[in-house]
Amino acid sequence: MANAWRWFHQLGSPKYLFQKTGQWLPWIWGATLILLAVGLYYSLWASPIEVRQGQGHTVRIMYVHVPAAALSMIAYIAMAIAATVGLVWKMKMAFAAVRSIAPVGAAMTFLALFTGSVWGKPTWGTWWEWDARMTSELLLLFLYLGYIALHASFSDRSKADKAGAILAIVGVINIPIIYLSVKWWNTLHQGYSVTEEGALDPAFQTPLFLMLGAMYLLFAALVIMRLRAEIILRNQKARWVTEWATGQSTERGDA
Amino acid sequence: MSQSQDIQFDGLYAHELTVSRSEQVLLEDADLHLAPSTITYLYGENGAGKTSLMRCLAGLLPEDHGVVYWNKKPINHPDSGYFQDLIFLAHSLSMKNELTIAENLRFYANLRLKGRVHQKSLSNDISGVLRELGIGGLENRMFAELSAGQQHKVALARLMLEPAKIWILDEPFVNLDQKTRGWLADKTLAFKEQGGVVLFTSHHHIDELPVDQNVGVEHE
Amino acid sequence: MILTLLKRELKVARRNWIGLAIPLLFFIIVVSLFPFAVSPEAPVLQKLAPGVIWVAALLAMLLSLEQFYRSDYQDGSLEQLLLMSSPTSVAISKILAHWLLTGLPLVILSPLLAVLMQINYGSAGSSHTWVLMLSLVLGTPTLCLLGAVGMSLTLAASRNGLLVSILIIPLYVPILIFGASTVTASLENMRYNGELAILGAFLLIAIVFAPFASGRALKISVG
Amino acid sequence: MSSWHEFIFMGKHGAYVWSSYLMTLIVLLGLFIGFRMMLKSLKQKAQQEAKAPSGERTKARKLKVSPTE
Repeated sequence: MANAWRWFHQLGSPKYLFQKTGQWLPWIWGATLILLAVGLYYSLWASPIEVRQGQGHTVRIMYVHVPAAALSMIAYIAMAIAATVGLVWKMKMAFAAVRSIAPVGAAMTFLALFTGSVWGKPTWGTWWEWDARMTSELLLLFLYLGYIALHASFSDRSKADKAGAILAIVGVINIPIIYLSVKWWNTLHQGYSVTEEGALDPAFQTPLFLMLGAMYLLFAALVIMRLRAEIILRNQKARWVTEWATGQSTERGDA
Repeated sequence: MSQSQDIQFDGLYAHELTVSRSEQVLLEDADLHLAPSTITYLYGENGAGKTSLMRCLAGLLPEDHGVVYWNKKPINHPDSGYFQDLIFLAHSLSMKNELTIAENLRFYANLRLKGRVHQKSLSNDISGVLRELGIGGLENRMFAELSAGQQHKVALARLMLEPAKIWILDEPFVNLDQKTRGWLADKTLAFKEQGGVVLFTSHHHIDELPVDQNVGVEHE
Repeated sequence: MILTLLKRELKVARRNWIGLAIPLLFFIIVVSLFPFAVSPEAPVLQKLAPGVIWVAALLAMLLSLEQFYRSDYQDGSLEQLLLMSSPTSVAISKILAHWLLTGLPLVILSPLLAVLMQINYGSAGSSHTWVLMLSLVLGTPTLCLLGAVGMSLTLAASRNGLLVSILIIPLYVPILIFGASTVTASLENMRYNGELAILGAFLLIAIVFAPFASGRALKISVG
Repeated sequence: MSSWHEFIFMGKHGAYVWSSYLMTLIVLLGLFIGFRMMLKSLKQKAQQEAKAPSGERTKARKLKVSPTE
C-alpha cells in the first residue's frame, strides 16, 4: 500500500513520468502492432459473414465500431477520474493526462459515429438514425469538443486545467443521465435499435475481442504519446527538458 | 511541511511562498512577515508580481507552494478568521454602476458584518465618511455618474465602514488629490495605532505616510 | 448572507431591466417565427408547440445567463464577494436571481405562447397550458443551475459568448427531452406524471451538485 | 473469406467496410503523426532555447525586505 502510494506520487513528477512512459511506449506499440495484425487478419479475412440478419460482410464494420464506441465512453470516464485526482491532490500531471485523453477520446467518438453511420446505410438504409446510442455518441462528441474548446480558451493553463476538470466531472455525471434520457426518448418514438443486443455468435467473438484489445492498446499508446508532448510543453523551462532535448542526459527519453 | 503550531509570528506571515501567474513563476520561496501595528510598502517594477503577491496573500490566487498564516493559523483554516479581518482593495474598484454610492457601501458593510449592523447608524457613518472625502451629499447618486477620482474615493470609504485588522491595498494613492492623500495617510496611521496591519503598493514613496518596512519584488 | 447577496443581485438587475427584458422578448419573437416558417394551421402548430416553446425557453435562459456573471467578474466585485462569503452561497444567490428574473417570467409568459402555438386546439378548456407551465417550473431551475456551472467556468476564458452554449447545450438535452414530452403527453391525453417526476429528479440532482461546482468554478475564474 | 475478389469487394459492401477501416486508419494515423510532430517541434524549441544566451530567461524573483529606521 505504501509502495503504491509512493509510486502514485512519483507519477506526479513530470520528469519521472516522461522517462517511465518513454520506457513503456515501445512495448505498448509492439503489443499493439502484434494484436492489431492478428485482429485485422481475423476481422477482415478469417471470420465468417453474418447470415442470420443478412448483414453479410458489413458485420466486419462492427470490429472497429464497437471498440471505438467502447473507448469513447471509457476515455471520458478516465478523463473524469484524472480530473478528480488533479483537483483533489492538486496533481498537475493528472491535468496533463486529462488534456491528453481528450483529443484521442474525441477521435474515438468521431470514429464510432462515422463507422456507425457507414454501417447503418446498408443495414437500415439511412446514413443517420436518431437511435439511442448514435444520439448519445453525438452528444458525447459535443462534450469532448466542449472540453477542448474550454481548455483552449484560457491563456492561463492552470486555470484551463481546473475549469476543464470541473467540466469533465460535471459531464461524467451527466453521461448516464443523457444516455438513459435519450434511450427513453427513443423508445417513445419507436426508433430502430441498431446495435441490438443478441447473443453474439462465437465466430464473431474472436475478431471482436482481438480488435477490442488492439484498439485499447492503441488508445493507450496514443494517449501516452500526447501526454509526453504535453509534459514537455508544460515544462519547457525545466533543466531536465533542456538536457533531454540536447541529448546531454544519459537517460533514454526518445519516443 | 510546517505545522501551524511552529509558527511564532503574529499578524500575517507567508512561509516559503511561491507564486506564479500564467505559467510564469513570479516569486520563489518568499518569506514575509507583516506584524501587527506595522505599515509595509511593497515596491517593484511593473509586472514584477506585486499584484499577484497581494492577491495570493488575500487568498484569491492559489499559491504554488508555501503557506500564508494569519495569527499563526493558515489563512484558509476556518478558525483563522482571516477573511473577517481582511479588507483587500484591488485595482478594480469592485463597485456596481447600477447601485448608488450608499447602496454599494452598505452592501459590503452588511456582507462583512453578516447583517448585524444598525442600518441607521451605518447610513450616518456613510454620510460622515463621504463628507470627509469631499463628496458629501452624493450618497444617492449612481456610482456610474461619478468622476473617476470620486469613484476611487468611494472605494476608499470602505476602509472606514468595515471593521478590519489587516488592509491590503493595491495602489491606493493613485489618482488622489493632495487632500485625500493626506486623509488616507492619516487614517492608515490611525489604523496602525490600533494594531492594524497594512500592506500597500505605490509607484513612488508617499511622503505623507511613514512606513515601517519596505519590501521589494526584485531579482536577486 | 445569501439574502444580502440575493438582494443585491435583484437590485442590480432591476436597474438593468432592459437586459432582462431582451431575452424574454427573444423568447416570444422566436416562437412567433414558426407559424411563418412552417404553417399557420392550428393542428401543425399544436404538434410543434411543446418542442418550439421549450427550445425557445432554453435559448432565452442561455442568453440571459451572461449578465448575472460577467459584469461582477469584470468590475472586480466577484472577488470581493468570494472574499467575504463562501463560493457556494455566491453561486446560490446568482442562480436564484437568474431564475427569479428569467425563469419565472418565462413561466408566466408561456401561456401567451401557448395561445400563439394553438396548444388548446380541438380541446377547449383543457389543462395543456397548466402542464406547460408546470414543466417549465420544474425544468427552468435546472437550466439555471447547469447554466451557472457553465458560465462560472467560462468567466476567465478569452473567447466567450458562444462558448458557454457549446459546453452547456449537451447537458440541457435530458431536460429538453422530458420538458417537451411532458407537454406532448398531455396533448396526446396521456399521463405525464412520470415525465414531471423525472424533471423533478433532475432538479434535485442539480441542486445537490451544481451550486458547489459553480462555486468552485467561480473561485478558479477569479484566482 | 474464399478469394481475393471477395476480400476486396466484400460481397457488394466493399465500399462500406473499407471506408470504415480506412477512416479509422486515417484518423488514428493522423493523431500518431500529429503527436509525434508536436513532441519533435517542442524538442527543437527546447534546443534553440538551450543555445540562446541564458540571460534571456526570466528568473523568478525574491523578496527583499528592508526595515526603515
